[in-house]
Amino acid sequence: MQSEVPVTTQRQSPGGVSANANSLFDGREGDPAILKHLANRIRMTAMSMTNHAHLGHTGGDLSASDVLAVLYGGVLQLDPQQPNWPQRDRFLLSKGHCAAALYTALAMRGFFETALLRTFMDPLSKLNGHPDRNKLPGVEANTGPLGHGLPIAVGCAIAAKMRGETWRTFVLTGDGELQEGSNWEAAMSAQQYKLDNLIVIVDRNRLQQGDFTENTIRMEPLADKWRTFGFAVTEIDGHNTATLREVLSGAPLEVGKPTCIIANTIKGKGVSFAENQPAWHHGVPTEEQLRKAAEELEAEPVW
Amino acid sequence: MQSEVPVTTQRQSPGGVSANANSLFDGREGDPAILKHLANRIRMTAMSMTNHAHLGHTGGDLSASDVLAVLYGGVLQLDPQQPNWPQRDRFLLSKGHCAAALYTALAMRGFFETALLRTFMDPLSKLNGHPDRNKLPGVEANTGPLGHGLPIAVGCAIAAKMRGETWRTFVLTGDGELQEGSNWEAAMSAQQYKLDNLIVIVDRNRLQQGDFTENTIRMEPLADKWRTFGFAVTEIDGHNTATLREVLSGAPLEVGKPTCIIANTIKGKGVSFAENQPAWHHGVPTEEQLRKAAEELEAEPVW
Amino acid sequence: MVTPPEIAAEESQPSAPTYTLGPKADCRDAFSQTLVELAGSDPRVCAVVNDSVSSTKLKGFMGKYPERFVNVGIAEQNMVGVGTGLANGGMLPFVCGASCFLTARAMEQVKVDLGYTRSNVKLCGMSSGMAYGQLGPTHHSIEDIAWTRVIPNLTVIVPADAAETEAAMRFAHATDGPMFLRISRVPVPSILPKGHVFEPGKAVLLREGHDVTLMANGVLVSRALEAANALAAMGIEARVLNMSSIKPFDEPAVLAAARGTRGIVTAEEGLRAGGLGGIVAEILATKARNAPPLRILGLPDVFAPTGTAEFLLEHFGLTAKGIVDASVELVGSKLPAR
Amino acid sequence: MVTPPEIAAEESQPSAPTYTLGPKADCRDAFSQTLVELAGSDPRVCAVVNDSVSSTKLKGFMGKYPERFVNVGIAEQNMVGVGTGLANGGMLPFVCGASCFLTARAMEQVKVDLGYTRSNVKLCGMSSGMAYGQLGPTHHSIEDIAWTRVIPNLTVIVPADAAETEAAMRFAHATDGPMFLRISRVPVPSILPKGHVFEPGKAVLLREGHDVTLMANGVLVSRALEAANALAAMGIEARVLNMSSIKPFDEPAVLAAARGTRGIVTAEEGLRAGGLGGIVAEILATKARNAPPLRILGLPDVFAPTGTAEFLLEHFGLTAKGIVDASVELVGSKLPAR
Ligand SMILES: Cc1ncc(C[n+]2csc(CCOP(=O)(O)OP(=O)(O)O)c2C)c(N)n1
Ligand SMILES: Cc1ncc(C[n+]2csc(CCOP(=O)(O)OP(=O)(O)O)c2C)c(N)n1
Ligand SMILES: [Mg+2]
Ligand SMILES: [Mg+2]
Repeated sequence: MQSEVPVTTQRQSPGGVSANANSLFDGREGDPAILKHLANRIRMTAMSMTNHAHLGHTGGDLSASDVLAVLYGGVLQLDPQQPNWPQRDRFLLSKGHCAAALYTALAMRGFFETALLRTFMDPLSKLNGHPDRNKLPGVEANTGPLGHGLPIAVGCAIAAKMRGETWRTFVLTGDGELQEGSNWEAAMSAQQYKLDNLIVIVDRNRLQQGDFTENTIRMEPLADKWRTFGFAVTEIDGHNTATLREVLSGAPLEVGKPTCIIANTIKGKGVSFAENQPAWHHGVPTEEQLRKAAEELEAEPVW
Repeated sequence: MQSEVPVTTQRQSPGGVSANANSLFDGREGDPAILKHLANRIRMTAMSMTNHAHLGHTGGDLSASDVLAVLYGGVLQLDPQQPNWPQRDRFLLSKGHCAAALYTALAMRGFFETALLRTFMDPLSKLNGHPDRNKLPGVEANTGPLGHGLPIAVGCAIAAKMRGETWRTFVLTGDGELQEGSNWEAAMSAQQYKLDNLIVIVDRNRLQQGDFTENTIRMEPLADKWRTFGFAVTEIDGHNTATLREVLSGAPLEVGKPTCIIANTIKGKGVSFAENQPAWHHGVPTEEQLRKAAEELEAEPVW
Repeated sequence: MVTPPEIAAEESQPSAPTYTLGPKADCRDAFSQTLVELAGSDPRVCAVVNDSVSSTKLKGFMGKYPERFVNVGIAEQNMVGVGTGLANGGMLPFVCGASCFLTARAMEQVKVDLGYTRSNVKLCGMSSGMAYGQLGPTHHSIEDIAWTRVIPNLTVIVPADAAETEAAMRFAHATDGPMFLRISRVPVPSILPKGHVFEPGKAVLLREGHDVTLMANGVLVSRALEAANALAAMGIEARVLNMSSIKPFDEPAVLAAARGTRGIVTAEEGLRAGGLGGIVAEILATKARNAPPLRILGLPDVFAPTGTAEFLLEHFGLTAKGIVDASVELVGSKLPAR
Repeated sequence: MVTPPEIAAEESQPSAPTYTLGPKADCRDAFSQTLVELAGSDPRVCAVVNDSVSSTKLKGFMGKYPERFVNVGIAEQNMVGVGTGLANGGMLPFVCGASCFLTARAMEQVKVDLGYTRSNVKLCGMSSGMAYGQLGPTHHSIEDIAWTRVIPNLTVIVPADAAETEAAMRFAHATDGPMFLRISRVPVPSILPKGHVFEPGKAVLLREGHDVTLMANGVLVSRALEAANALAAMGIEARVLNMSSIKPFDEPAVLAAARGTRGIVTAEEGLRAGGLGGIVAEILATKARNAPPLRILGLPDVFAPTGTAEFLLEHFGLTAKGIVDASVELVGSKLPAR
């Protein structure tokens, strides 16, 4: 497979239906401050869901929320009315344990009722602890075991090239997750097939399940790792919605190469007691902590 | 596991028994020319074995023969009389498809009768198409599926550190083999545990099964890949027995870091019609071709 | 049970074999030719390989449809993931590699990305069973059926010959959902007619008989037919069923065999535990009343010694003779004692 | 079959339960405590984890023996490979991670580096079955028994409670060869006495009875005992066997059940196909004469919906009630009709 369809910035948008019908993302997402507030609503909702389920992955939800707000708040070409619109951009949450944040972003974009979020992990709920595309519109891949997203994303990006289509594929991975070798297999194939329609975002929060990444398995020099695997790489502040929006909209960084965006983040971002605390990987907030979080985030859950 | 036993050049040698009893490696292996001849005997034997079995992996046998001759011809501290001597150096042939070359080196070192080589892949033979440690003394790991050797070697090297012992672990991988992600998982853990008693040798013959590596999945910049994964790296001529001996004896390249030696080789080395020919990955020589090879290699099989 | 038209009429009476054994062929040729044909008529069809262009016999495909051919290198996890993404992106991928590596190395991807996700990806496990012979147990896939058949949503097919390989490929192409096809490289005699159509969950009746039922798939089917001939000469009429459809499985065919014959012998190129024989045992033990005895032919709980595929099949009694012996043991010889 | 001394004498007569259910415990605690103890007396004992220090409950081990604790990060293939190398280097590694990832992600390493190589490595598959509940099918290991039991040379053990977990760990430590221990996180009542000794290939008789045999392992054993109580109240005497030793397996115990009781019910936290029920079916179908009917309780061929472990066990009828119902269906109620 060596066909080369140039990725242009002129991409198709979903025919007919407004992309943002029923969406909480209401067209003002160009404003980084509004995006920031929407990100905080994702945070607050995800924490409320974790509190509801007594289970979840708070730290990683919070570190990824700005990326999700920026993606679903405008960067991704999607049509919630036609979740399987063939030319949609693909977003894959490889760090599937942060399903609560993804579900919230999908609901905010209008893929389903926000009320559904209240069923997180309930018996027979469509909102499993890890995303299931057979249950919910908008979910692209059933993730949960780490290291599955990037290989699938590579397949999506190759498919777009094969079909001569210009949609892009975004995949969000954890940083600890990159210890899985499957990612490096996928990275090598992405560069070989010159997948400049593939954008990997690494949620570089420097923590994994049990400890800091560098205490567990050192990931640095992470940007150089990706470069030697053939990616165009940039490192940005993963909580700066303006930068995120600019870089994600503008990707690829380089024609003919897959893009890797290392989003430097803080695990537990925005909630003082959770920030940078290993235990908040899967910490569950109490009612009290929820109130504190709402204050600090200046946000209410979207449900 | 953070214990740090310094790797010194003063290593134990097998107690009592001469390491080279029954060995075709007879003590003159310091001489690079003699090592070269021994390497060519490995080549000639491996080709004869492939011819005998009508099956085998000629190209990779030939590219790896100098490395094997240098390792078994003096670098490895081993005792063929006590194949399980706890303090022996470990050598793992991760590219297990080149079993014929390994078997020959083991026989030459005296682990078993060279006559056994004539049973390569025969019914019920101990010489399977890929090495089986339960059948043959001297084999450290049952390899064949690519990407298994390095993780096991990391375990060996950690074991030595845990036990406070100074033996070293060497592992020979293919270059195409490095497309397996398990290698990069292992590489990350090797740097984390500061395994300066681990030496990875990459048989960089630039060919894999179906094509050149760079036409299949580009491996360059390979040395930099290893560097970003925390290894001390050097690139050498994998057919220069003097260099090989010097570098392999002297490893680690750097205290506190695992070593990667990229041995630039030619697949099919030494046999004109096989050199650099993708088809000779598993080409089987005819009688005629065997004669030609013997002439060019100026060597006879050891059996 | 699929009853081919030619023998439907005579189904109930023991008969001379309707299917005779034709010339031997390597099923990989039918596989690759069919894939090229499917790609010709369906632009979604694409192939994914792991540096296995020649062992999957896909040189022709690669030459004809280079833009729909993906070689991910030596990376089976990625191979299955890429297949999943291709399906998500609207393509119809056939993911092809040695069965031993495809199943074992990518087991979690097969479970999650295919089974759980229900991706429309077709896995083609090549050179399965002990086809790699002397290359040894690392290259054998004697557990692949036991492993894959317990993955929910995954269809599992073990074609018996070239015609059925083609039929299975066409079925895989036409039917949505994840599938595993197990394709040998051991040359097998042709059995089924050109144009044979694969029906999921249906045993293919190859020969009628009321003394013993022989159930086999893959490389063992022709051997079961040979065994039936030999048994006939001994006065034992064997029903021969090709159990190519491992999942879904033809439960009624097993229950019919339990009612209509005095013993059942299964034969497969894999472990005795958990495979075809295991499925039949589960059905008999849980659903049949007064089931006749079952003999499961396959590998005991060991890795194979060194030897060619042919040698190993012989070594483990996976031969016509092995099937005959097991049948005689079960239902006794009808020949007068000498 | 291991007959505990207390009930050996009365084995042949149906009796009140000898084993009563004690307080609930998480088997992971027994696992980690035992590992610390073993490490105290044997300097070869070491642990390998995949960023799973807390889920394997190995914080204590790590604190006490940091130099014998290896965290390879999130990398299951490497984890099993590293275990193999540690064994080669003279250590005795316990390789511990969530069963779903350990088995599926490292299946080829388990097959080749452990089974084929016969490495002295102990795999501890933690939080197995559906223990991860709402985290969903990606985190369930409902196929791990079907998968691992077909790997030659691999011993497979599913302890029923804390005491048996400790016993299995001690057995694993004392016995050379590769093993897979499946350790749940679902709290289970204590059943076996402290100091219980694990015997490979032996069913543990927990209660005698001649109407129906209940065979269970892991989380299902206490439920089988509860079921036996309920059945006794209905006039049905159940023999209860703890089949913790999946491989080797106690074939004579199955044949004795086939002879001595009128029905067999198996119950396991996994798929109905290929697991404990599958093994029993294989034995019955191939070795038993006039076997009584078998009911296999487990998951049908589906991935679980969302729900807690407890909810899912209930959902799939893996409860005392489910076992009672299946038993009554098989052997009928002895209670007079109202
Ligand atoms: C294959 C696999 N192994 C282990 C786990 C268990 N696990 C869930 S989350 C996690 C840590 C992930 O860390 P990271 O990727 O850095 O994610 P984040 O910090 O964003 O939460 C682990 C080990 C898993 N989900 N999949
Ligand atoms: C996991 C796995 N996938 C595929 C193969 C089939 N295979 C055997 S050798 C080979 C090529 C290896 O190339 P390389 O590592 O460069 O070895 P060399 O060139 O030294 O022979 C392949 C793909 C295998 N043995 N293992
Ligand atoms: Mg992280
Ligand atoms: Mg090579």
